[in-house]
Amino acid sequence: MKKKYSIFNIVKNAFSNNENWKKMWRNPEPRKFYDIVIVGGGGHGLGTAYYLAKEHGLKNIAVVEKGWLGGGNTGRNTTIIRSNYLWDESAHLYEHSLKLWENLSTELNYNVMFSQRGVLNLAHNEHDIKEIKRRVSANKLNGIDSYWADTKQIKKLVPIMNTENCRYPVLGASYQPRAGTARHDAVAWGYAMRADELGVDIIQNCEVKKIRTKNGKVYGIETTKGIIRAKRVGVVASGHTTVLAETAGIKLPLQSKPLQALVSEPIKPVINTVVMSNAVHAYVSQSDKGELVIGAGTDGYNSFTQRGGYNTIEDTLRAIIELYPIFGKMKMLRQWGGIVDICPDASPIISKCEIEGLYFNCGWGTGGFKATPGSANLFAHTIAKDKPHSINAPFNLERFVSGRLVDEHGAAAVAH
Amino acid sequence: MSEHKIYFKFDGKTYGGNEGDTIAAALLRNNVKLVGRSFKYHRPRGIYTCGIEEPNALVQIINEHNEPNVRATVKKIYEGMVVKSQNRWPSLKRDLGSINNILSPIFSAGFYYKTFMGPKGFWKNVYEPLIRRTAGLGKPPREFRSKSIHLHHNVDIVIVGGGFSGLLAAKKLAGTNYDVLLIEREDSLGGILKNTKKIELINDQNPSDWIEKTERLIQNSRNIKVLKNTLMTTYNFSDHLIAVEDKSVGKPQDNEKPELVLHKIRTKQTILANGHIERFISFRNNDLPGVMLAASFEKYIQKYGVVPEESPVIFTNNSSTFSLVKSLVDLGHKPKAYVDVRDQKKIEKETVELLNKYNIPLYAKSEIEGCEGKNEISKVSIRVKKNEIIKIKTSMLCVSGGFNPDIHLFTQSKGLLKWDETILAFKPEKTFQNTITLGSVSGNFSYEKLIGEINKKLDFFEGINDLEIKLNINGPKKFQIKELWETNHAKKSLWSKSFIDLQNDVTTKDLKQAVLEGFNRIEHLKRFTTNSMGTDQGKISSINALGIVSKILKKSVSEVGTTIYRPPYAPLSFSAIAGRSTYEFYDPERKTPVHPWHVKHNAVFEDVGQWKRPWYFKKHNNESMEQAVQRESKQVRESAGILDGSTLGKIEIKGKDALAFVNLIYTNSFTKMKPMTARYALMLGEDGMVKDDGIVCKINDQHFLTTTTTGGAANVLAHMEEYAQTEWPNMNVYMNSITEQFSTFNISGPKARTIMSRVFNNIDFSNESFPFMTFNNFDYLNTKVRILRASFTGEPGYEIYVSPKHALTLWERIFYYSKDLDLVPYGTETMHLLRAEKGYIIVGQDTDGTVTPIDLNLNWMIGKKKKDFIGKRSLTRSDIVRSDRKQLVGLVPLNKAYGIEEGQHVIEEKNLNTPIKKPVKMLGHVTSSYFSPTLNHSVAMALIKGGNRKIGSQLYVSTSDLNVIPVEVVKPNFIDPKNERLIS
Amino acid sequence: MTRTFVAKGMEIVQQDMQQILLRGKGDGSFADTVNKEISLLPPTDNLRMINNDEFLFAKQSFDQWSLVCLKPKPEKEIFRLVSAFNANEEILASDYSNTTYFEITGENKDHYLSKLTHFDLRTKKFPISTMAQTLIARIDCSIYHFQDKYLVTCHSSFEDYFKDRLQDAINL
Amino acid sequence: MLLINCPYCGERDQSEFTNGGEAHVARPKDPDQVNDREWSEYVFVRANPKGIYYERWVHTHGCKKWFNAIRDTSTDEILKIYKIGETPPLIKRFKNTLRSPSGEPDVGSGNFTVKKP
Ligand SMILES: Cc1cc2nc3c(=O)[nH]c(=O)nc-3n(C[C@H](O)[C@H](O)[C@H](O)COP(=O)(O)OP(=O)(O)OC[C@H]3O[C@@H](n4cnc5c(N)ncnc54)[C@H](O)[C@@H]3O)c2cc1C
Ligand SMILES: NC(=O)c1ccc[n+]([C@@H]2O[C@H](COP(=O)([O-])OP(=O)(O)OC[C@H]3O[C@@H](n4cnc5c(N)ncnc54)[C@H](O)[C@@H]3O)[C@@H](O)[C@H]2O)c1
Ligand SMILES: Cc1cc2nc3c(=O)[nH]c(=O)nc-3n(C[C@H](O)[C@H](O)[C@H](O)COP(=O)(O)O)c2cc1C
Ligand SMILES: [Zn+2]
Repeated sequence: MKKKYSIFNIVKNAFSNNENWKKMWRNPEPRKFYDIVIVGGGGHGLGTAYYLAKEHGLKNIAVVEKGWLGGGNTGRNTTIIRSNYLWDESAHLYEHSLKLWENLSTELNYNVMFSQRGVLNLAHNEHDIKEIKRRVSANKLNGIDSYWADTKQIKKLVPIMNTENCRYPVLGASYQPRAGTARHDAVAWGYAMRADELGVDIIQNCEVKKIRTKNGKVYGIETTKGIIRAKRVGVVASGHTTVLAETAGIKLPLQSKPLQALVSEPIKPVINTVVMSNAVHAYVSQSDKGELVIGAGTDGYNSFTQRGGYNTIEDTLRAIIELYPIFGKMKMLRQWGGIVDICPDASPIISKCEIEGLYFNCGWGTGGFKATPGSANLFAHTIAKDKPHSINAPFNLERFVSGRLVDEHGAAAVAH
Repeated sequence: MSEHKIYFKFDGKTYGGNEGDTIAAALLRNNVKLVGRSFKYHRPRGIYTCGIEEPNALVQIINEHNEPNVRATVKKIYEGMVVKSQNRWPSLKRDLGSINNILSPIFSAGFYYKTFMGPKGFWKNVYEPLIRRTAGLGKPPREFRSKSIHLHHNVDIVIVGGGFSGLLAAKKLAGTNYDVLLIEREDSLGGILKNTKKIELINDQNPSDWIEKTERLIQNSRNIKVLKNTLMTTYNFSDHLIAVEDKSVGKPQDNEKPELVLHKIRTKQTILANGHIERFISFRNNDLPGVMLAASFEKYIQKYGVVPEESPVIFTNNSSTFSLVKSLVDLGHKPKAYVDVRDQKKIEKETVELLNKYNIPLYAKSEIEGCEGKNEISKVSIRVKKNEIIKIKTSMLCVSGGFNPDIHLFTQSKGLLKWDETILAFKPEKTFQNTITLGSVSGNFSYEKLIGEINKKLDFFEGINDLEIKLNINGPKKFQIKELWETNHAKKSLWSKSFIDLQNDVTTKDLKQAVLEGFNRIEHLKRFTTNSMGTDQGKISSINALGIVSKILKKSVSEVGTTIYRPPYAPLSFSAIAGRSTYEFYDPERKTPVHPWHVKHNAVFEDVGQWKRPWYFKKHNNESMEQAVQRESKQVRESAGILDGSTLGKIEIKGKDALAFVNLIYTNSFTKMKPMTARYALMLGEDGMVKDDGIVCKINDQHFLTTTTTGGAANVLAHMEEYAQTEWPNMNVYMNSITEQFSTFNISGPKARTIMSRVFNNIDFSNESFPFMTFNNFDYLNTKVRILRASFTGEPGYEIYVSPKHALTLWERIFYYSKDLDLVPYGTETMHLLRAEKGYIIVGQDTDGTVTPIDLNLNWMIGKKKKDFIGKRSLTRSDIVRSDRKQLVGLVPLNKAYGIEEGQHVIEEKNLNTPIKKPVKMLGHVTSSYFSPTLNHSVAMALIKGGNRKIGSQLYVSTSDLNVIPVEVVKPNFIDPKNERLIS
Repeated sequence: MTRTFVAKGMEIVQQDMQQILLRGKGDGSFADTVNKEISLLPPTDNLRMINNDEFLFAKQSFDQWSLVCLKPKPEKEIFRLVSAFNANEEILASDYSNTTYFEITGENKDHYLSKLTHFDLRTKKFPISTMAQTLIARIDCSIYHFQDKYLVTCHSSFEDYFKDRLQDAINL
Repeated sequence: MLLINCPYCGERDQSEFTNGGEAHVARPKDPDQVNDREWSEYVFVRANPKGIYYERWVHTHGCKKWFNAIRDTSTDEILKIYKIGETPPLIKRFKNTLRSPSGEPDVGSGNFTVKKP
């Protein structure tokens, strides 16, 4: 690794008035031909390029990004990372990712501030309890650190939570101590820097307009910077994936919806655990800078506008101050949206398709940040070997035809 | 000024201020300049502005539940207010954190990402906790339940800003047929007219008289409503606006009253007349207390009657500072120096004359190189001709770097901007919604042109008034400016800093470094340096940053572009956004008509959707839930029990095509079914998965009554309506939800029939005249009841449907008649237990959206002859017909003393090696499990892979502490498998 | 039970009324069936309501009407009407009496309701003798606009919540 | 916050409505006649264009009626509302990149608000 960051290097730079820092990545013009083009410069896309170069020794790779690196959902998510998913397929996928997270800062020599402060998923009714206990049991048997926490334990972790005196009291939670958050931008930058170092061309401000195919095979891409030929194309464009797929004649079972988040003004630390609640819809964590990072539910209509309805923000904050009455005096600093691509079974697609050399990594919906290293790693494998890894094999496109879904909605239907 | 002094505390010391003072005005009145410490380097900070754009003077209000990060420049004082400075320890003057300032060359942009990585475990245990300790500005607030309310408005026109342009617009609209709402964030109208000396006379009156007269005219017009102390924060899509009104300006908060009112506004047209924000210029130590924006300084004089300093130094690059000089000299004060970067020839003659008249030294073509001082400025360095530096002693420096039209709201509305080279600022170019911009927000910095602009832009409104305004303007008529974002430091030092974002401690050096490292996009720069990410969102700094960055990148400012502006305009209270629909009003509690009886009889309730349902009834205070459920269950099987089933969804379906419709909606076939009979029915989604279940009663082929699960009621009706309206619009079928029109009681148990015969003594309940799964309507007392013979417990049972008005009476009568029959009221938990003993499923508990009727062994419910029903086609897909899918089975522990836990998994392994390293193969999970008082052991249902073939075999169920329980797989029907009792 | 909430320039009285929800095509046969029983023709314009002393009759959408008995009738009479309407096989009539009814009067009623609903109550948008189905205090309600009052109805299981919200809006 | 003009009730706040996804997706007349792939497309695949989108809404907290709308998903502008059963009107794709606030411009994400020099 060429660019070695350390405290010594920082001090050295400090003495030269911070005027000698090197560029983290080049700004190349696209070549005419690449062996592999990755469309989408989010965490998943940059990571894929990195693992293709690093683990599969491949060269002549480009990442094509229409805006700026990490400006998609990677740069606008609430950064919750956990692996306590219900079904075996998902649990293996997200646990694979979590293991990579645990070593990511060292691997990239870039501090992605992965903070294993634990995640609580609250239960507010009998139905939640049953569902969560089932998930905890499945996690345990899958070797994932997952526990049932009762109200007393919750109170200990999050003393400011109002567990009793509310409309839907908190009856318990699942708790995963190894789960947590990470600094989203650093993930994109870290992967970009290391991919660039391994020779990957990262091309920003270059929108892919069309995926070209010839006789059932990928031929290349048309971009705002001209045509780029490629043997293999991996599409990792989150909310925009269907738009691209359609240009190759492929229909994906995805819907793009706004998902909103907000931050409060910064305050001294008050909440050291990530808390999520489905029934009372809101999730919250406090960043290392001090602001509360709060996530909402998806807005119920398709949109590409990176903003959603105001009513969603209102509902989210109703839930927040219901659960944490001390936040009544907090203020919303900024509110934004991202466009998430949602699959009918709330699970992702990491798959080949009927066109040779064309691969999709999408459908991460509201929860793909946590999968960034794992998904990138497996997608790289799938592209390099033209065959899925056993972990991502279940997340194929065929499942919608055969009916073998990985339905992570959980028990969406309500009892009685 | 007012004689009445108001006393408040700042950092423990008592100060007096005037009524109407903000905290900042009052502190300046008392000559207090140091009010806080900066975020990262803990540098001393003072009051930089006189309004909402303030980046520095953030304080904590102790007596308002510890409210953090309050702008001292906005919040007004009141008697007894307790204010504290933030982000310092142990005290504001001596803050330990300021050691960070010494280390600052190391804390350069992106510092965190490059270190703290090893050794292993150090990040989690050492570094992160340390970093977290330095996080945040203010301390957390204290618990508090707000009474802030919402107020909705539907109007034709909203005017944002009651400044000069806003007032003129309102004047034009007064008395027209438009409903107009004028929103002003300050406590008075007038804006720039009140804050500066820029205008001498309006129609020969002095500005405050003109404002008063105009305001009266507006208030008297029946069509305009004025809201003061109200800040427009959000401009949503479809001209939906959010404004927040402060109800406790200048007085302590009353916890029984709304402290804020959130105005939610729908309008047809939005007139933005919200003015401009002054900019600064970066120079060495431009963050020291004592540096203040020039217009803010003037506002303290004009609006608050506070002169922060009688002889400040003024530093400008534009024509606007004339009026500050005028304000000072009119009071007999005299600026120490007037520093203008422009050439002497370019400086407006009015200004030069005024300076000459009062003998104020003018340094033309000069700039402030930097300033010195410990906790506040003591002297400033001026670079005059030929790079010569002179130093002047002063305690205050007023800076004006030009003005930015306040485009925040305009860009929230998704309007487009354009860089204007004459004012060196972004201004609105193209609207996206029904937006009109007026005055300085539109980039019009000339009073003369203002009237013309307003007349032109508002011309299309009907019946509008003519405006005739004559202005006498003080000083230069035309706004002129020379580009300057940062001045040069005299010498290079590792520690010298000129700030760009004062709140987040971002220096111009950080910007340069970020570009060096390749962050040459403005959005990257923002995130890497945190520029404009503070609570002020870069109100005074973000455009300056663009100026500096564009110079480094050698691009035009347009090419660099702005970062995106997001709501809210200024930090907006969570509790105002939430309004009253929280705390006790978070979600309605729906109650059945019998609810009071349940309460009286010690029911413990369960939340099912919004409904409160009895979960179990405590016989005495010490009875546990388990005991109660065992008792209730036993009693139902031995004598009789009654359940309040009123929450079940009920739908009435009618029409010529009703039969065809229900045949498509449910899996079952209803064609051959006889009138006045009932059938248990399943509903699938198009994916073939079980969605809901219920009982369908057929009155005749045109008329059906169906029930749904409690939680599913709304969805099922919506599902039916969707298909009826959009898929089969030609079918003649209508449906009404009658959930709330009928209360439902389920009576079951061996004595149920006796009870029924006593209560309804004119009805024959014999099997012959009232067989299982039939129903009928009967007159009862003064009303009608419908009785259905059905059961969810496996005992003989009846469902009674009665008008809610009579429900409680009937319920009580049933008990009255059952005194000697041991009738027990039971709740949902006992209901669950009893049905589990019979192997009846609960949708949502034994199914989870991934289960087909085949998986549940409910193939008999599928109308084989039906050509189609919703979900049918999906049942033949390859994965759905696999025989190794998960199927519903029963489980019985081999050792009857063991209880099986719900949610645990069925496995083949005898032992679990803990800790579990390798995933254990799971066959499926336990969906329901109860201890059966009748059988005296646990009975459970589970969905397991290839379950049907495993009947009779032995498997294991995990426990929550990772042990295993051996179980036998059985058919899920534990009691009365032949249904003899059920139909007896 | 008649319960009253009073505030400055506004009064809310809870009333006992009855209601029938009608679905159908609204064609001649529909009108005949209805007219025969109550001597009122169903309004044909969407959202239009007509009333006499006894009944309020409103068209809620193209295939739905609500018939409110402004003066309580014996329950038997409602049952009779429901079955008489249902005798027409193209009409679905359901007894909807178990609904909560509030009459709101006074010149401040709009201001007061605007604390609870986004609905545009301005007469130019919500003329007299029309009705609307909308959200008040986040629950589904119908509002009928009379000359000098609103009649607001909601499902009765929300009654307690609704009353608490009304009282709260008065207090604040 | 959209303002949606229900064809039966008039203009109402978005919070009264529920979106029903793509419009004009006909359920196969005879499901047994379509193959697994075609059926899965009917069940799971819906158009998801960036731009002109034919969609359905239902007035959940009002008249409970379904209707169709044409909306530009890149701006959220509702261009047309029409009733179920009416022939879908044709809207010419309008090219107006300047207006698109979809938020992924070349330089800064604020740039869509900036007119290119
Ligand atoms: C508000 C919000 C909160 C979230 N919270 C969480 C959370 O707490 N935990 C979690 O795990 N996940 C969360 N997510 C989801 C998570 O952010 C995403 O799943 C994840 O970041 C997706 O990463 P990506 O790299 O696939 O996509 P992105 O980061 O979106 O990258 C895709 C890139 O493709 C580019 N692109 C698109 N079209 C083209 C084209 N035609 N040509 C070139 N480039 C193109 C885009 O510009 C973009 O940069 C959240 C999402 C949002 C919006
Ligand atoms: N010559 C100069 O030096 C110079 C410089 C700039 C402007 N001007 C002139 O000054 C005049 C300014 O008039 P104007 O009316 O545009 O500005 P203004 O400052 O008089 O009025 C703006 C008003 O809007 C209010 N406001 C701002 N944001 C708000 C929000 N979010 N919510 C509620 N209220 C808000 C402010 O409190 C203020 O009262 C114009 O005529 C312009 O030409 C002159
Ligand atoms: C985890 C996280 C923390 C954030 N913290 C802040 C913050 O402290 N201040 C701020 O202004 N914005 C913050 N943001 C929001 C960003 O400024 C920005 O709004 C978001 O990344 C979406 O990008 P956009 O608004 O440019 O579209 C944060 C975003 C995320 C994802
Ligand atoms: Zn409607």
